[in-house]
Amino acid sequence: MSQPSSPGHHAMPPASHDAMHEHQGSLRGYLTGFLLAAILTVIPFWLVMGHAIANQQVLILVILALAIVQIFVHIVYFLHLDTRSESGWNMMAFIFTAVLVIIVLGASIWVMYNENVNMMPMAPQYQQHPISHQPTGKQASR
Amino acid sequence: MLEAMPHRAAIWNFLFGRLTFHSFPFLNADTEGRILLVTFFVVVIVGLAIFAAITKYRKWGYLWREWFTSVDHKKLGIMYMILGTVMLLRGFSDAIMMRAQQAYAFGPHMGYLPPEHYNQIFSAHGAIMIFFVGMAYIVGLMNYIMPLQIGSRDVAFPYLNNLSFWFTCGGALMFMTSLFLGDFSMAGWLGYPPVSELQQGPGVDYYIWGLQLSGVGTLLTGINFVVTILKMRAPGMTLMKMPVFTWTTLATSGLIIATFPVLTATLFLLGLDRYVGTHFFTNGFGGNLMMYINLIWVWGHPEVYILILPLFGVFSEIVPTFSGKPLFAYSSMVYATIAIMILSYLVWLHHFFTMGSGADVNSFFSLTTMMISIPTGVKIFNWLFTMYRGRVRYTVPMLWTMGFLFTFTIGGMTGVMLSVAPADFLLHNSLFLIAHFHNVIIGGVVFGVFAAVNFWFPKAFGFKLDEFWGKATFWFWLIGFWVAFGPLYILGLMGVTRRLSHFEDPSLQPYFIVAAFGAFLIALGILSFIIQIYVSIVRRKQYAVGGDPWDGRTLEWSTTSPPPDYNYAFIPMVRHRDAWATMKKLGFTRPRDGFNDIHMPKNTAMGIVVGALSFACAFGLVWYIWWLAAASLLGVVIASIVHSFNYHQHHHIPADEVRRFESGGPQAAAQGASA
Amino acid sequence: MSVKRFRGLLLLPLLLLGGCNLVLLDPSGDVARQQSDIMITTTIIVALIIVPVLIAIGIVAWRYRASNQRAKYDPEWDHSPQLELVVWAVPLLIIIAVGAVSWIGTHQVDPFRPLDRIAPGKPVAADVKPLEVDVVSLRWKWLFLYPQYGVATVNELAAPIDRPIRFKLTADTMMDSFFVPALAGQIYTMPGMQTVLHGVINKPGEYRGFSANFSGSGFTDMRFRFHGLSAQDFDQWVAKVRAAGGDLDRAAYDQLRQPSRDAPVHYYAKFDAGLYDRILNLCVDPGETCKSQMMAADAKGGEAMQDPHGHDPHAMSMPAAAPQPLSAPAAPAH
Amino acid sequence: MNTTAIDTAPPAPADYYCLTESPPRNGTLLGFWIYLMSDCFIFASLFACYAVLGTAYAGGPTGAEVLDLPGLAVNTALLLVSSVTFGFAMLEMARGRKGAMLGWLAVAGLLAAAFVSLEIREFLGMIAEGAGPGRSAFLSSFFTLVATHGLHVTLGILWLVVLVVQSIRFGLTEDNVRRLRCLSMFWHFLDLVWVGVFSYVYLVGVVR
Ligand code: HEA
Ligand code: HEA
Ligand code: CUA
Ligand SMILES: [Cu+2]
Repeated sequence: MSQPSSPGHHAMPPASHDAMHEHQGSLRGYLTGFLLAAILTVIPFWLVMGHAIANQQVLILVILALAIVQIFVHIVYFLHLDTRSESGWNMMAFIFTAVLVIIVLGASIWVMYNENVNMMPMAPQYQQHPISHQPTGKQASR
Repeated sequence: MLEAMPHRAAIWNFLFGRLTFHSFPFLNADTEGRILLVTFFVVVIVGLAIFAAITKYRKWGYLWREWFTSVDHKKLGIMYMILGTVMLLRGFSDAIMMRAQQAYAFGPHMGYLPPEHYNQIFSAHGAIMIFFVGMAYIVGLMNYIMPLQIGSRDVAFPYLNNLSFWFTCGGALMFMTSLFLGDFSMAGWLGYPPVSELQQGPGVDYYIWGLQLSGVGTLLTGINFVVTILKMRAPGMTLMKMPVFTWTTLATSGLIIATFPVLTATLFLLGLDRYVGTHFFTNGFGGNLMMYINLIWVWGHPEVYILILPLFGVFSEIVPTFSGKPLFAYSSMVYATIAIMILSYLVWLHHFFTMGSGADVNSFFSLTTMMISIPTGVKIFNWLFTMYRGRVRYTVPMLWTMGFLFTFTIGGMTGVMLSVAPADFLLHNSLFLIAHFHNVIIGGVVFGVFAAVNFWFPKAFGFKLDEFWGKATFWFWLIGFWVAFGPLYILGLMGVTRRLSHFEDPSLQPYFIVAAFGAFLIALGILSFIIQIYVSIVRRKQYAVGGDPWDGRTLEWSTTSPPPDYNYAFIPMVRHRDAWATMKKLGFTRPRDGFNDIHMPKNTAMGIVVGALSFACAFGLVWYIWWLAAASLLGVVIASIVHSFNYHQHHHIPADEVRRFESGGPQAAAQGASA
Repeated sequence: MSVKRFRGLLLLPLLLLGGCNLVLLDPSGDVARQQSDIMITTTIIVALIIVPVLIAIGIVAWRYRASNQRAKYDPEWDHSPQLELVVWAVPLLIIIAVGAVSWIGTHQVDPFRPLDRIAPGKPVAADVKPLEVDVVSLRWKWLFLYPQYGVATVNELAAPIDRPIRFKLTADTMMDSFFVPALAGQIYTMPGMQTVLHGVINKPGEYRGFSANFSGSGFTDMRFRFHGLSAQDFDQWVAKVRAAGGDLDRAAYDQLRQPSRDAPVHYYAKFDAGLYDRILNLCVDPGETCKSQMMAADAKGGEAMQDPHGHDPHAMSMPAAAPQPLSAPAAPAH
Repeated sequence: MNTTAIDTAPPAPADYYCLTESPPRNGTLLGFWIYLMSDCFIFASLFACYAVLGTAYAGGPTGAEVLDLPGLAVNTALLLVSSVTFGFAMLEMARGRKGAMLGWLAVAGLLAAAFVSLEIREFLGMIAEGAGPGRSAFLSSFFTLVATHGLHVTLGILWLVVLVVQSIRFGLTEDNVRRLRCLSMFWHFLDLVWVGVFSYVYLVGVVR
């Protein structure tokens, strides 16, 4: 009657087992993680310090992409996050957090970018954005 | 006087920071000073009376052993409710003062409150009502009910639970201290810069540190509840068999975990600006006040759903119970809860449509805001369909529920009006907005708390609350609410703004007088509530009930009223959604023997010690008494380390004691009621 | 439009309530009017579901009371897929409708967007130049600069009817919200930032204006009169202001920006060109770097400002601005 | 669904109650993980501030001018090695080898301490140059974000010392093992945050 995810009491492990169910990691795992992390660290340092990419936008995107990959390396090899730990709740909590963090970061930056473009004074000779006291480009064209 | 002796001045400064005799505003000889002086004496006299009474009846030891150091979720729940009620009296006196001022400060009459004082009052009123009334009540309810509903003996981290309470208490104490020592923030309940950056003195610092303390407490509570629900449910209680109140507790706790850290960070940055001269939200040096407003609402909007979701859970328990039917469309209710939880994180910008983010941003957030009405509407419809083809008993909790359905629906409608960005350009910051949120908060949160208190009081204390005074409370509040806030809707449409302590146009005065009268009716409601409690305590023998006075449906009604320390002699096994209702239907009988020793957490003094030290630290920071702040912070660290050396935090309740209790008086009564 | 009739219907009971002036439901400026129309339209759509719900609450509550033994009692009935579909779908449909109105309306009355009409069916004539008003919220009063006329006022605003107005707004220290309910929706004013608001007033008259965002102790009396005037009256009003004399130079502005409550109306016959820009850029005082220059330098990576590793710590402090005479013809191109 | 008609005989209590006591389920690891998730939001707020304010130099020094990449490389290496040595300690712990575990913990702790002291040196250097947190919004957000991470590391070291003492005194008991696993999560989590810090705050801060 009860579903597998239920804390089925009879099948319940003793308390000490709670901890033991966790994925412990292995020497191999840590070394792989370390190697990957080291590589993923060295590349962006080299890119920046060696001025390897001239285009600033591309460079930033590459750095951020590498950072995201490296974060996943850490999560998998060091934090041992998988779908089984704590009956999957660790994973659920992580996904929930990741989604909301992306919302906070993404939407805040989006909102603040728009506000800055609309309202921050900029001397005309350096104008990158539409003139601040003019309607923004998109709105003006309507 | 101090300048004459530089050494003494230096010593004074070291010992007391910025604290001087001028910091006691009630020593000032103006109206404000006099009001405060009277308040101060009342507080001192009441405080001394309570202190003397406790001492006389030798209750200190009892309070310390049974309450202050208790890790029992039920006792902590009750303590939160008491804290909420004390703070409510403060918040309410603020509300009455505002109403009185606004009813009378027209044209040449400036009223009795200078703007500086009025500004402190609405800031304190808003912050207290949200953090120390609303939050205290919902945390109290969740604490009391949720572990019982999931058939657990306590929460996952009982010690942490006690600590959370004392953090919250410490925060509340900061707010109360500001009344008599220094001043309070004048920057509104959200402390917008530049006002909060530029206000000199301790006011804003009280606000910051008071909220930081209670914020930490709330965050720990959120973590605690999530783990409790995920880990400690009775065997067989799958997620989709959880009572809806437990579901909303889970959702609220999830929101707490995801938002309170943002509040902590934001206030921390504001604090840095004030204390060490950084430039996050300043006007110059690249600071950006819009970022504060953005961040504070990232927390602030989910916060209002943190407040309302548990009460949605409360109504989802009350409606089926008194309709004699299972909840209609349980799974819809669960999905609606989850939808509200996620959506609430996507709408914060609707609080600053008028800041100039542009049409694209505004229309996006306008749309996401409106979408919350869909799951909320689903809930309203489901409650109605639960009553449909039911046999509805209009007990006091059910009356509050009806008041909620009616009032909240209208408040929700005005919320949708505000969410239409172009309309908000007219309505923003108006009294219409004030009416909207009091409409949803009073009609939703407050009515829900009253419903819950009337519903679960017999569970907690073993006797029912008086019906007559309960109904009187309800009608005074319902009518009082509409009389007090109906005029604000109209005033809002007349283009009257919030936070004004003085008006030019005398033709507005009648509305404010009506509104003040409404607040008076609400005061009668509060009075009736106090009478209700008093009368019920006096007649507690007559009103005594067993374990299941309402013909309940969920597990908490299967144990005694009040439940024993260990909640359940045997952990229940859950087979059906309305676990207790089905058990009753099957003619189940309670086991009478075969009890085991029960493993329970021990009490701890560490919570109150750490709470007190944190309060001292915050106080030191507010007054720039650095040695106090540093020493108490060190004390917190040391206390935590010492605490971690204590590995034996459990004790056993012997099986014999369990047997004695289970076959004793209250148990017999419970059996009688449920048979 | 049907909104009109509904407006009457809505107004009627409320008027009976006290003969009050519900300005938000009946404003005199076209922009506020559009916002008000949107508000009323969406309210009506939402009422399509709210009112039936309220009625249903009453009916269900009454019919299924425990004492009514004739009502059907079905203690097992707890779900119905069809009903659940309805319960999700109907609010969804309503929200689609309201959302569409809001989406379109938000773009239509976007405060940054120049007006294309002055009233329903009356587009802005090609030769009409909008009235420019530069607004500064001070502690705690309003300063209005009229660059096209060279005059300035405190706590009094006037505009000719049926001529588009373009406000550029900033603040001296506090964040306020500029709001004339009869004219157009409000918009925040913030120090070091500029917001924009477009509006037009269609009926002559005297209207209330104020700050709608709390800004400290003088906030409560931070209000002004807004006069909608015919073209001639407006010219006369300008002449009156000019005749009052007074020059809003830096010294006068310094005095004006000192915090004060319930400030009286004041006229200035002229003001320093570029004053508004310096207020906006937080560089009224000589020696302060203007924010626009600072930001422009920041955008270029900061190198414009100074030598990167200035070893003298003081080199890092704000470099003095190149002295810019306040009276330079620096009015921005409009 | 939950109201399927049931018309069997009254059930025995054993069908509805657990007649034996079971040991309590321990939620500490899950709870600690959730705490870490909540910490993500603190860092998210600080990162958002840096994203918005990170180019507001206010005429002061820019990232390219004040951020020291070679120093950063050393710091990053320290933290990464510290992370993996902590992992080795956990492996030893799982095998029950207390001595080896303590050894690796000491290495991890010392590396982290070196990290913190280098960071403090970097900060003091910047402040001495006039590029303190009060100079511009960019520097405010830089210092706050990096120092918040540093503060976490410092607390981690303190916690590590306490746990080392407790392991020595009480051995690898169940409680201690659980605590060490929590600290391990904390340790790796801070390394993960550091990935964000060095990539976004420093590297991007230098090039943008
Ligand atoms: C418990 C608290 C609570 C709740 C539940 C809500 C619920 C809602 N609120 Fe409210 N709100 C506040 C507390 C709350 N609010 C506070 C405190 C403020 C002001 C803070 C300040 O500035 O100081 C505020 C301010 C506020 C604003 C900002 C206004 C401004 O500053 O200009 C807006 C704008 O969108 C808004 C919208 C809404 C909406 C759309 C809902 C919706 O969730 C409502 C949904 C409910 C219904 C719609 C009714 C039931 C539904 C049906 C019967 C189904 C069918 C209906 C439809 C399809 C429409 N609120
Ligand atoms: C939980 C939130 C809450 C509650 C309950 C209330 C209740 C009341 N509020 Fe408040 N109010 C706010 C939140 C709340 N308010 C906020 C956030 C602001 C904005 C502040 C700002 O501008 O910064 C505000 C502002 C505000 C203003 C300022 C308007 C302005 O800007 O000019 C006024 C004016 O009169 C007012 C009046 C009242 C009145 C008369 C009540 C009374 O009706 C009700 C009195 C309340 C109680 C008596 C307590 C509630 C009872 C319970 C929760 C349950 C009881 C249960 C037990 C005892 C077990 N409120
Ligand atoms: Cu179920 Cu034991
Ligand atoms: Cu909101």
